[in-house]
Amino acid sequence: MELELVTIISERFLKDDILKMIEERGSKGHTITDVEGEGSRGIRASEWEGKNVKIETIVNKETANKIIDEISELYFENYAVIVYSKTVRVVRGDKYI
Amino acid sequence: MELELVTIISERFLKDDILKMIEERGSKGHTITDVEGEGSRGIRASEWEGKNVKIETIVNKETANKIIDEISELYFENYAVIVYSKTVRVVRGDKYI
Amino acid sequence: MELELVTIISERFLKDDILKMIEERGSKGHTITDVEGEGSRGIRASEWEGKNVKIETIVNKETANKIIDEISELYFENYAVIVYSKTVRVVRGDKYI
Amino acid sequence: MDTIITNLTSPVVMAFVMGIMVKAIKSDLEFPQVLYKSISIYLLVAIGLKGGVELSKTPFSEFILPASATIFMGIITPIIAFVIIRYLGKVDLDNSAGVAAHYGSVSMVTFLASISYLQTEGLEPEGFMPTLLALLEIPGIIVALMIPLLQKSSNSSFGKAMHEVVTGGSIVLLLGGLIIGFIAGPVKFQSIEPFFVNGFQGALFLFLLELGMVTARRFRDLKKVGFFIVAFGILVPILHGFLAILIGFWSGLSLAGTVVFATMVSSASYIAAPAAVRIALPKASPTIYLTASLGITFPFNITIGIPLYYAISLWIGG
Amino acid sequence: MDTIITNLTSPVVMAFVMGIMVKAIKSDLEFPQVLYKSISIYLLVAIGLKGGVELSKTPFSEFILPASATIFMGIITPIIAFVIIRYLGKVDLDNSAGVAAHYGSVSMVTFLASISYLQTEGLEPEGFMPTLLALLEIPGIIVALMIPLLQKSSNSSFGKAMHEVVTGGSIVLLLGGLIIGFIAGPVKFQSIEPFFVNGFQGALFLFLLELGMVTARRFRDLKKVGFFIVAFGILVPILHGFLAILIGFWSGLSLAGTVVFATMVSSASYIAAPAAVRIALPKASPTIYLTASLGITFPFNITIGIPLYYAISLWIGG
Amino acid sequence: MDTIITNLTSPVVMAFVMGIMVKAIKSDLEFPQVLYKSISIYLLVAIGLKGGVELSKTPFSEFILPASATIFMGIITPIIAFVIIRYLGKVDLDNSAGVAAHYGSVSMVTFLASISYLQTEGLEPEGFMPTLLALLEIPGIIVALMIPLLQKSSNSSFGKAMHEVVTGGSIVLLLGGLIIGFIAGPVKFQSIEPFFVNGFQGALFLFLLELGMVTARRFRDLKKVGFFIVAFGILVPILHGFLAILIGFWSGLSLAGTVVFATMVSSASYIAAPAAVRIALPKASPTIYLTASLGITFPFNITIGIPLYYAISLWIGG
Ligand SMILES: Nc1ncnc2c1ncn2[C@@H]1O[C@H](COP(=O)(O)O)[C@@H](O)[C@H]1O
Ligand SMILES: Nc1ncnc2c1ncn2[C@@H]1O[C@H](COP(=O)(O)O)[C@@H](O)[C@H]1O
Ligand SMILES: Nc1ncnc2c1ncn2[C@@H]1O[C@H](COP(=O)(O)O)[C@@H](O)[C@H]1O
Ligand code: NA
Ligand code: NA
Ligand code: NA
Repeated sequence: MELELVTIISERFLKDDILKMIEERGSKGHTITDVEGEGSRGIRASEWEGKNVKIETIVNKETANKIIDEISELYFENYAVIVYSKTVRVVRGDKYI
Repeated sequence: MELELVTIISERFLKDDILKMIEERGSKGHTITDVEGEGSRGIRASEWEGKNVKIETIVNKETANKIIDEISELYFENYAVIVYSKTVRVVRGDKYI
Repeated sequence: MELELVTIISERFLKDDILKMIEERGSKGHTITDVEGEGSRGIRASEWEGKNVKIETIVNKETANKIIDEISELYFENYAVIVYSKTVRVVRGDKYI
Repeated sequence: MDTIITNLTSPVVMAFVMGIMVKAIKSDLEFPQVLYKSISIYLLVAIGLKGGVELSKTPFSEFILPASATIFMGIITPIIAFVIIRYLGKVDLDNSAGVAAHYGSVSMVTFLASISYLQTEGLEPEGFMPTLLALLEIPGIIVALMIPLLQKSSNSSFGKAMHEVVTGGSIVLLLGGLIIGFIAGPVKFQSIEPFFVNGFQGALFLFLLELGMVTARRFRDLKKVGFFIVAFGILVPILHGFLAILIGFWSGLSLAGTVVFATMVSSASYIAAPAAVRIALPKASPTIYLTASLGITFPFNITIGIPLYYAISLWIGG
Repeated sequence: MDTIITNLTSPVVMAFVMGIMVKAIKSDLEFPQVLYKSISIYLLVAIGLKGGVELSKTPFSEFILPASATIFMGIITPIIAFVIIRYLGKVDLDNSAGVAAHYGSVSMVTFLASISYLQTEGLEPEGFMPTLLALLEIPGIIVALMIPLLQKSSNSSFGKAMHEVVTGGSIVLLLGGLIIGFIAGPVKFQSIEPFFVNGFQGALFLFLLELGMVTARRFRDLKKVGFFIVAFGILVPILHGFLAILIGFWSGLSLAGTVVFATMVSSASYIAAPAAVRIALPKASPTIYLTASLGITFPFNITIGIPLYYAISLWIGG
Repeated sequence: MDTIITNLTSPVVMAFVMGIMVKAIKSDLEFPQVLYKSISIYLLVAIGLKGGVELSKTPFSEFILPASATIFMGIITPIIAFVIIRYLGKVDLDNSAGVAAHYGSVSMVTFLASISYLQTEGLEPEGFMPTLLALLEIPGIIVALMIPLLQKSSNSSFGKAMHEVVTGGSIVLLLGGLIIGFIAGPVKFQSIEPFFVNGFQGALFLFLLELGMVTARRFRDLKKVGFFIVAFGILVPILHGFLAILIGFWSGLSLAGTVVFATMVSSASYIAAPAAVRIALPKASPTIYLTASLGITFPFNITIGIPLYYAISLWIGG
């Protein structure tokens, strides 16, 4: 079964907000990794709160679009956050949707 | 060259078992990341053993299928584990197969 | 917008070199994860310097090719390093190119 | 009542309460998992070393009865716990055995809290108590995991679980420390004594702070597990503690030793047992056994149980 | 000058300088982030505990005036800082308020360095100073974050930022420690004293070594922030310190207490404030407020500021 | 034989053996990598500080000869090691130079174990030994890495490797500590002394426990490297140790100082050297140089080497 793996990389302090948001949009699970990174913005407060986080969630196409739109709208302007998605092949995919 | 990147996320204590299994099925290498996560099951013993692990291995299509089948058969019922795969472009891919 | 997500996994002490290189080739940002791994080479000095690193960067097709070529040329012979890429869907992709 | 207040205002118990508060007010404070693991390693090695040094000063004849009593309790308590939860609570086989494994084993921190508590009361238990701690850690888990084996077809991962129990990090550190302390003896121990003795209570303070935060997360599951498990998590420790007091005095332990013994026996494991149960009984629910041992029995023992066992011991044998 | 050299050759200050050097020579030395966080936890709990124990010995009447003086300074300093940076520096509203929040709050390590410094001079400040540290941490941030609220339409994340400030890790550890120390009192504190008192200066040494490395990274941004911010980061602390010396003596603090008070007031937060400002004022640039507080004011205070406040205090009230 | 048993039953050596056992029984015990790194940082800073304080009390005239002897050994030992492995062992150029770099440098923990050992024997080496440790760490690596440069076309990463050697974490911490200790002197050192001195042996205990586990992993590669490397890893240290004893006595070191000197010289680096060799000689195999230095020489020195150098020193100069 083909589903979307949505990846969000953001400043650590947005973690709880983003998790809540993706759950509300229909995500049934997620995986979090501590990462470091650099992008178009320079230093950020997270130097003190610890590193960035990468949040990955496997969802159906529709949910993926909702999450991506929401992220761009809410966080793109003020915070260091990026989002991308790709199609993956999963087994027993009904568990995720 | 196009190969499959198989990703397995599981409770930490299954790590050694899974590594042994994928090696037997033909994987020539792997990369392990410490991750945290939540899914259809709630809390698990890994709260004490440390976090989940993500195991990634680049293999050919056939090996990928064998690994995915094996994981679904052995672990899906009793343990917190998910598996998915996607196609990636690698250089000198013969090293991995 | 479709862009390439290039993933490089290497011994930790190559990190700064590789980051410098990908920036020179046109990468506008990157994300770093601490990982462990095993591949065609056995033990390496990184047992002492800490684990491997995974460097991910989203770039356009052309830059991706440049980075992949450079990695294969410079590091493949002597160091434990692998590289692969896949296409991802990003929002406001112009930020990355 | 007085002894409960003395206990509640001891720094380590207050650290535990503080940890619960921290989560209650939704603070973003997080203990690095590595710090938590490092302190565990330190505490286990320190307990082992001190126990070994003390053991090297104890005549064998003094030690044999308490050791036997410990192993006896390690065999009997998981059976009691199993019978109660399986036949009174009507819980299924796997979950019953899983919980029994936890109550047959022991919680290192509860053990330490009882020693701290007695010291503020001016009492000093036998030096070989850590050896009993090590002896009590394993048998209960083995007995409990054997129950489903006897009742249904053989389980292929029992052997793997046994290996996990016997070579698990906590038992290895404790036993390794014991052996080294025993061989080194008091004189050679001196060089490492400042590190392992002076810093001990403070490290325990930080550990309990973190454990409070972890326990608070368990509290959220209290509703899920239902009233029976909550009652079980309070009454079974009292029962086990009471039996242990009788056996403890019988084996010749001092008043302080008996209180520590009762605390140990009544406590439920939440490090060694979960790992073994996860492997041997994957169908048993962590929500049940972790909530019982960590969410109910642990805070109960730390705050009320220890002074209670002290009061009972005073009353029976003081 | 002499006092500056005494200060510069104290081990903790040298550790800070060493950290800067380590980065200057481009060494690959890295402190694990977890070690850094663990030491912070330890330092905050230790300060809290010691402060609480001391407070339990202090009569309320002795404490009330310095406490009021602290809150007063917590309200006045962010306003001063804001006015200067907004109207003299012509910096935009969000960035001005962001910087003001930092200078209204306090830096734990600067506080500790001043105590270390005074001890080498043979002076001992009041035992309740850590309580003042806790009192000073929050109000300045609240005041500063309220300024943009008054000047523009209401901000939805102000509430979230307030929760962050009040339940932030550093304040929780400090206050928790204070309360436990206060309840435990000197006798019960003894068991954990070796850990939290004897190891303290050494842990601070390692912490400053790491902080030196972090500061060195900030130095690279000095050019970006421009001359005004650099001058601001040196002159405003002197101004705040001077005011604090007057108020400190007035409130009845001893010479040593006044120096520590001045150091506290003059210092700028780089842990609690950045987190709150990031949430409440996302448009404020971390480059500006972190470079000012961590890249300029912190090293200035640690090396020159503390002996300066001491000299001024001696001159005014000695 | 007796001295070997004394050594084998010292707590730190037993910790090392315990670490090996832990892996032999396939325990799942894992030391967090961060704990390992944090203890390294602590040990290096502590050695540096103590060495610096002692150095500040030593007249220059007493120090100059041992220092010269150290640098001399740092130059001569990699050449000896290279000649043996290249021409006797017929190993290729890169691997020979790589191994030589390891045997020209020094192992901090072996150094510490020899001091521990002597203290149980009631002997105290010169206070400036840590300075010699720092002096010996670098030259051997430089000499060894220059050999392939002389024998083949110039290598572009030699400069990078040199920078790595000179600014590597271990040397920076050691030297930084030395300088700070030297400037601070005994009086100012007192504030941080409890942390860096009292806890030292205990931290070393934990470090060796972990190092035992790492070494056990190396044992698996013993077969791969072949008999010659195993013999090399035992005989070359004895040879280097013997030479160092002669030179040590000649330079005026005491009996204890000479034993420590011999241990240092005979030991093989497994932290600074691997990093440099990985950069300068990427074709050299880590399996060979790490197995030799960490899998053979390190355990040999810790268990048998140190008492042996002591016996020889007693025999020659006692
Ligand atoms: N081109 C990119 N490739 C991979 N990761 C990126 C890229 N750009 C930004 N990131 C990650 O996203 C975070 C926020 O990016 P930014 O908002 O551009 O500062 C960075 O800290 C990186 O972890
Ligand atoms: N939809 C999902 N997207 C990403 N990761 C997931 C998802 N569901 C589960 N996981 C990961 O897989 C682990 C096991 O999942 P589960 O078996 O559903 O509890 C979780 O702890 C997560 O790390
Ligand atoms: N087939 C593979 N799949 C995933 N990761 C791999 C694979 N092969 C190698 N790696 C990673 O790349 C690193 C270097 O590989 P190598 O150069 O083959 O030793 C390893 O340590 C792994 O982290
Ligand atoms: Na029990
Ligand atoms: Na301030
Ligand atoms: Na050597």
